[in-house]
Amino acid sequence: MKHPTRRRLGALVAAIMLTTGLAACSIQIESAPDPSIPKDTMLVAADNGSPLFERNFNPYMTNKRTAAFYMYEPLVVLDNVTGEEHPWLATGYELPDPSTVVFTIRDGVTWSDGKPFTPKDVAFSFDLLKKYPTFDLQGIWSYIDTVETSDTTVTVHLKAPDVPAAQLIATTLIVPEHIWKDVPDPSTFRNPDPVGTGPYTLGNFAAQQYTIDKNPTYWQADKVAAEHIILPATNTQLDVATKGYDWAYSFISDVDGAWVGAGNKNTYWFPPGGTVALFPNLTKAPFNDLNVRQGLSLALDRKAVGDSAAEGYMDVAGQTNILLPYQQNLLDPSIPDSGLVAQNQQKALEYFAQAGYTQQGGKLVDASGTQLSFTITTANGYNDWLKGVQEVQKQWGAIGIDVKVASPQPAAYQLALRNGEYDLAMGGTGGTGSIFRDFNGLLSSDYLKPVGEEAVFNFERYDNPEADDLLTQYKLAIDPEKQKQLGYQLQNIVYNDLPVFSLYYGGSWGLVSNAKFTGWPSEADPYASPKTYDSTPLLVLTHLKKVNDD
Amino acid sequence: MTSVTIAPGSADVSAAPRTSGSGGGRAWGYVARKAGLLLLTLWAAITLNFILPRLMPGSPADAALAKLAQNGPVSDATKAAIEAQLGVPTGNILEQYVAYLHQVITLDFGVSYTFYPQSVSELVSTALPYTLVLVGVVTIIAFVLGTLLGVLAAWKRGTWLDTLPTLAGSFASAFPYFWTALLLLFFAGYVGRLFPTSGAYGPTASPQFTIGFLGDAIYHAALPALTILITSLGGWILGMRNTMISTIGDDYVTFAEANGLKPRTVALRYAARNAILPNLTSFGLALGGVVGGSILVERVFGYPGIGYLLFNAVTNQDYPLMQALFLMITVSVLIANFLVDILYGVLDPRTRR
Amino acid sequence: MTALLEITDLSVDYGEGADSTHAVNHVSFTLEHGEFVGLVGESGSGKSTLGFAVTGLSKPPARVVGGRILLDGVDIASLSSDDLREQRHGGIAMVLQSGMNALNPVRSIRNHFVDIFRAHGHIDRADWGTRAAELVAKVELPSSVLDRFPGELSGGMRQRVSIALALSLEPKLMVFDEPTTALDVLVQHAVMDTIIELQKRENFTALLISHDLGIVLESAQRVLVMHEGEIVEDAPSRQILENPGDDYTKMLLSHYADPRAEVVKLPGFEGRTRRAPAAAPPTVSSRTRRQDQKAIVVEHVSKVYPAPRRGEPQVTAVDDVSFTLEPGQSLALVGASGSGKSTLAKLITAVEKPSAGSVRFGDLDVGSLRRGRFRQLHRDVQMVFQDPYAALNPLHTVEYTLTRPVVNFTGLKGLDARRRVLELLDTVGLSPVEEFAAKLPHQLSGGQRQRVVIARALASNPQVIIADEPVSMLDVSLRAGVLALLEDLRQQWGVSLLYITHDLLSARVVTDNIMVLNGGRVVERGNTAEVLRNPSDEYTIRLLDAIPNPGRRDVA
Amino acid sequence: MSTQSIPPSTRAVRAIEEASIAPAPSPLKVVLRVASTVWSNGKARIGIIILGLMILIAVFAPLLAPYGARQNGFDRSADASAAHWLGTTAAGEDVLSQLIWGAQISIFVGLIAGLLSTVIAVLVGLSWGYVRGFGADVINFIVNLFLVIPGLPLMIVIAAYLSGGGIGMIIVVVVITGWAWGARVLRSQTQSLRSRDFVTAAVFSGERPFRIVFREILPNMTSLIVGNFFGAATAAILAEAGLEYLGLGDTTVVSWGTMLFWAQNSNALLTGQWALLFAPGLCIALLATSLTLINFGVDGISNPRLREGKQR
Repeated sequence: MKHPTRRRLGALVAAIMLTTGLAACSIQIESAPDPSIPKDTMLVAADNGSPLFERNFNPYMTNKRTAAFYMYEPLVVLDNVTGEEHPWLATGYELPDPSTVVFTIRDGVTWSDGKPFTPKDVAFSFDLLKKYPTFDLQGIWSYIDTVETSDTTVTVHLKAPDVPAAQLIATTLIVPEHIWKDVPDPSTFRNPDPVGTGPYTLGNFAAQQYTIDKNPTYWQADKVAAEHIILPATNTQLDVATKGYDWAYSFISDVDGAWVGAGNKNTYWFPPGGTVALFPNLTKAPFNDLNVRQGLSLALDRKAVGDSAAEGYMDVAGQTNILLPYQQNLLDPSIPDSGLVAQNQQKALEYFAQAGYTQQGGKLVDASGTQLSFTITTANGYNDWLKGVQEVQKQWGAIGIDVKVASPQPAAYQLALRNGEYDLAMGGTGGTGSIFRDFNGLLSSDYLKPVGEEAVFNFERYDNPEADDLLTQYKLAIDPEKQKQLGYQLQNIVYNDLPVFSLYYGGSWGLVSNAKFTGWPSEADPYASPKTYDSTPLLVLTHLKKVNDD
Repeated sequence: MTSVTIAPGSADVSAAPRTSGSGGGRAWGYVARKAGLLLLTLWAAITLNFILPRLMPGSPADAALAKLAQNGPVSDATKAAIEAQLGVPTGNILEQYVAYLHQVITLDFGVSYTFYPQSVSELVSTALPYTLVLVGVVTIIAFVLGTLLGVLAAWKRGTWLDTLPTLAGSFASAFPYFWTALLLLFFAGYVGRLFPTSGAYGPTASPQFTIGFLGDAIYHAALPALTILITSLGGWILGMRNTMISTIGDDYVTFAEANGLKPRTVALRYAARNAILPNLTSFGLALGGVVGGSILVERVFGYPGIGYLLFNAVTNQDYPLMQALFLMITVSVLIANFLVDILYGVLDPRTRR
Repeated sequence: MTALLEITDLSVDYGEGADSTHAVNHVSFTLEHGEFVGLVGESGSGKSTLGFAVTGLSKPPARVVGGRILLDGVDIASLSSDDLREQRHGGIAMVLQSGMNALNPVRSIRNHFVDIFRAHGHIDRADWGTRAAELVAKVELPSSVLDRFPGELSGGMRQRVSIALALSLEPKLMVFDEPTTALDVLVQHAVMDTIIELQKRENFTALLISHDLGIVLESAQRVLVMHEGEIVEDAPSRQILENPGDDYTKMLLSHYADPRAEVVKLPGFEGRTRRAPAAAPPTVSSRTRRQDQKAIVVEHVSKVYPAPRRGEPQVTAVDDVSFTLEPGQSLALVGASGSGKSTLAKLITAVEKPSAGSVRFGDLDVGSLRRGRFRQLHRDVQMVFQDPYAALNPLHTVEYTLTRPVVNFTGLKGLDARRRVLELLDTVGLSPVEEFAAKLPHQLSGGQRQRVVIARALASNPQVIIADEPVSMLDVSLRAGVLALLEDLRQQWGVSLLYITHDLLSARVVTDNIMVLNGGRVVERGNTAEVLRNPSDEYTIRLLDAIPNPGRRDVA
Repeated sequence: MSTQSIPPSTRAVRAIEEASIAPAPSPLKVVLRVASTVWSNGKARIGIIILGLMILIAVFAPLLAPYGARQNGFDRSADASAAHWLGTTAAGEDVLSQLIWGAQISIFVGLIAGLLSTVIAVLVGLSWGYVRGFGADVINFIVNLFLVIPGLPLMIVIAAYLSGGGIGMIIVVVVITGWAWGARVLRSQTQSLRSRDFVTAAVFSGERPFRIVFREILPNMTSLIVGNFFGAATAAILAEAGLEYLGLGDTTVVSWGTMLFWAQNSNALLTGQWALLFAPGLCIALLATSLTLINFGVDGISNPRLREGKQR
């Protein structure tokens, strides 16, 4: 070895050039479904293990297996994309007065062990939630006073007039009394062998994958197309794209290339599932000044923010707290441009001028010459939010505002938000499927807490008697048209008073394959959210059709 | 004068002959000393584990709420429900500490915030075997293989048997664990489709002691194992090569050569046998690094071990799980170090003095 | 009768190409069967390199570049490594200089023997145990050592074991490379005796490599004198002793004398007698004698160290020692290693605190001196260290090393300090002074370094110098110069000298009084010449006997 | 070397001309000597060249990078092209530009964290080497604790708690977990040095303990300290990348670690953008390798047996 050094260096350079050369060409991943999975079986990325599955089908626990949603059903399925209610175990409900809800229970429904389903099961389930408050994640017992049953109905008496509460109560999952009454401690019961009314029953369970089989005695068994569903415990995006999944709920970068491009008749639909917004702290200057809020709002290019955050797959959100286009019928038509606020830096600066801020040397300064400066708080690890915030930072920076970004861990972020200890914070609003709940949480002074105390809603600490009055009227309004009109007024408050800056819609990332099953919810047929958890999958699973071989 | 002369009252310990004493008693003394140190270190690690989370801001329930709030606002009732489910620690710091110590001793770490109602011990005990076997077996393979290659490199110093493993080893050991893992995952898993890309065994299998299952498990562990092997092998090669080069220069190696011992005997029983001792200590200390690396590896391969669980716990702010896992990892490494110390004692007669 | 070993025109180089140095330069000699030959030379003479070349153990960067090494007519240099390995049974064996480190610390002694037996297969497996026991018996060790590990044996025992191991090869030629150098005086003597006995009994040919002409002349029949890579003299021992041919041999020989003799003459001390210091020409620049000289008074001092290990007795290093070092006096403290002499030095310099008794320097209670007050003592009491290689920080120039005490003790600064430093260098005979001032320790020879160490000790203008084996690490030819310097300092400057040594000859030439320490106790004290000439304690006699003395043995 | 004894001088002290008095040489020489020893090692030379190139790239990033690090608006997830040699990210940023800018953070964190943990290691190691008795036992225990506690899990746990601290937090975490090894090595070296005669001699020269530590002992550990620095920097670079990859660092800055984090997050493999995953990893590996290679040379200073040269 005469010049070992030189030769080694040469080899190193060659290796680097080779790898850089390889890097230049990209590799297209192809989907290759496992041929051992039959055509009547669906592969779904709905449930993630930790990384292994725990056999927990208790529908009231947060860590239940997702398929519990396919086994236990509510009285009414509420679709949060359209806001539509679908009668389910109840054929319907009515409110004789704003404090009473009467559910008519569907007849002919049986539990998967063959026992009949009765109103008693409903009352038992409600009682269970009362006895074990940890199960009452929706907090229905903060509205319910008493529950009565008859042969065909369940009557719920509310503590106070509250029409929208009916919907909340109706979405409670129902369990069989004849099994659960013998469970010694339901609060830790993992319900390993679930018995429900739903379209599927548990098949093989293993720690890395389980299957559910079609319930042959399901009350609308004729509508259920898939005989089996396989739910693996690990569903990385690479897995989803390469292994022939039929349904997944996940954001995928470059979805056209990576998911649709992978073949297998893949398509996607990303309807809005809520609004991602910036909450200004209204107890603090300068955010308590509407002119500043107007200035900030007009300085935003919401389209660019949404594109940064969701790679252009989600639409810009209107300043109305309404999800478009699927809730178009609820939108006040008098609001210009469907509530979309276009960027207008000139006008923004005019508003700032009214608030006493002028541009000097590229900086937006107050009378004393101090630059307008604040921090946006977002949660660490929420990467789409972070991307969006960075874009906001850039845009506001462009008109001379000094914007800093803080991204504490989710716990600390949540605490800051609830305690009102922030300048501006990213957050989600709306998307519950209920107009009342969407606005109540955002505007109601019931939730108002001083800075330093934890608020559960109304983090921006909005206090407006006009809004409170509208919300109170809403609770009493049984008539849908009346509700709609109240909704219009609430939208106008959000649009004009800017308690929050809507940015873009948070997506419901539905990835589906039409290779084996068709009839997925889509832009053309938006009958339900494409998400794989909660009760909306019931809508989807009873809507799909098998692809015919011929 | 022919008798062996020993300076009387010598303060020079090394020159004085040792009275035979009870070799067994000394050996037990050594073990007892190391065990005492182990217990003390365990206590310190356990206490550190107690203190750390209490130095930090934010309560566990807030973390859980933050997760829910991503989907929409959270009501008071929900918050109360979650807090009740989780069981937030109470009492003053001392009471908490006593309760905590009791928990540790009884291996009861409460329930996981993220995977309620699973208990932390349950989660840890399902995950631990995978990591122990994966990391344990691979590390031992890497150590043995690396040491042998290091011996060879030092013995054949200056030849390609030295240059190649040394350079390749130092380059590979500079690879970030997760990067190696990603490359292997992509090329051997997705493009080549040679190995499974996730999990510890086939999707429908369940753990049991059959040849079939073990084969399946080994097949699934192949890529994670290869990653750890690639990234840790270099360190052992270099470490052994360097100490071996030093021992080759020692007098007893020259003397062994002068006595005409076979080269293999000189290389293995004289040079390597002594060179391995300092490396053994490094082995114990490096275990922590390998376990750390395995966190990244398990994350990439979705391998259901401690590392993946820790990653889950951290991203979910699952404090009880996080604490228990950190403790488990630390305790495992401490015990492994203790075993290495004992092995050292067996291999080096000087420690028995 | 043909020679056993025939070396012709052997050259060994270090390094390659232009950087190479000739360590062994065209050397030729022969060894006959059963001969005991000594190879003597100072450090750097190439004697060890030659030893390694002869045994076929040369390692890079050393290379045999020419010549032949014929053992029984076979050229060792041309053997393949396998053949070379096989010839080691019944061929050439070697005992290394640092015998203590020549044993594998993790293998029992028995296994060392087994390894050799297995490698050469010359002993039946059934006889391994008995043969090994036989071999250790030959070097006067009990067979129980076979089950020990090297760390459990003393240095002397380990060296004996390595001799036994070499012996187990049944060699025709044994090369001993400084076999006793690292051992304590008394042990050295015993091991050498064993080697001589063995050679007579086993009748192998022995080549003893040593820096010590005394040891070589005592044991060898014939002596090869090596100097700068060449053999300058090859003659029977008696002839070397009585009629040395080469100047270099003569110079070496001139440094040997019997401390028991009536008059001791060493180079640099010619014409001086201990009784008449005034007659000697001054060798150091004069300084004004310090008026307020103080004595060091040591009274009933003991030093006990805690037990090195639990369950073992504590170690008494110094046991009830009292003496006074008067101003201008010189006192020798002699004893074998472990006798407590170095501990005593530490106690006097406040490096250690006595367990009992007191050490005083004038009014200063040294024993209770606090760490921060050391300067008070060190202004007047300075130390010269044993190993000049270790006593100088390799990163500092001579100037820096000397400037520090000058600045710290005399308060001189800048150019004044530098002038003082150069004076000091001149005082210890290192000139041109500016050149030496700029040097780093590795650019100096051992003797020059020791002079720098002495200059540093003088920087504070001290009253007392404690010299701890100041010449034991130096080549014989350099010793006298350093000793003469110390002696002159004492005479000219009135510095009192505490001279710690195991070397009775040097104690004889530089000190007035002597104390012999054994096991921490003073066993004999008095006028140096008188004590050495008429020793009364058995330990003193043993020490005297252990000194290699070319004239002591009847050379064959 | 003369074999003749040097006779003691009888000369009187000569007058010393003022002109001949020159200041003593600077300790810079020591550093230069170390540097040249390192450079003489072939492997180390490669390492120095790679490291040097990377530092140059980091320093001149504003000139070299075709676009800004955060500049977006290009096609998303585009393949390599003339405009974007390594393609673009899912956020529409130029990968090559990010790679070049990212060098700044990775090198900065590596060097600063390496430096800080070395400083702590030196301080602890030196004082530990000087303390005896109970104090030494306590330090010994603490150091051993930090040695055996697995670093990355500890880092992850600390980082999980100390969120949002960004680069500073990462440096702190890496330093907390990275100083112990160096402290141990330097302590044993300190102990061995302080028992050397030249240290005792310095006491006899009237030197204060502070000066003994910093002028006598410390300079003799230069190679160990330098070696420890490169080792710690390597570990820091890898740890930073690991933490950022897990999303525990500041994901808003552009570094090689966060590039990998975003690549993983936007599934660069899936979109075929594997240059985005490959290139930052390779850069991290090269940077870490360069430091490891330099340490081959540094090892040679403290252990001459390891110096280059054919043996056997």
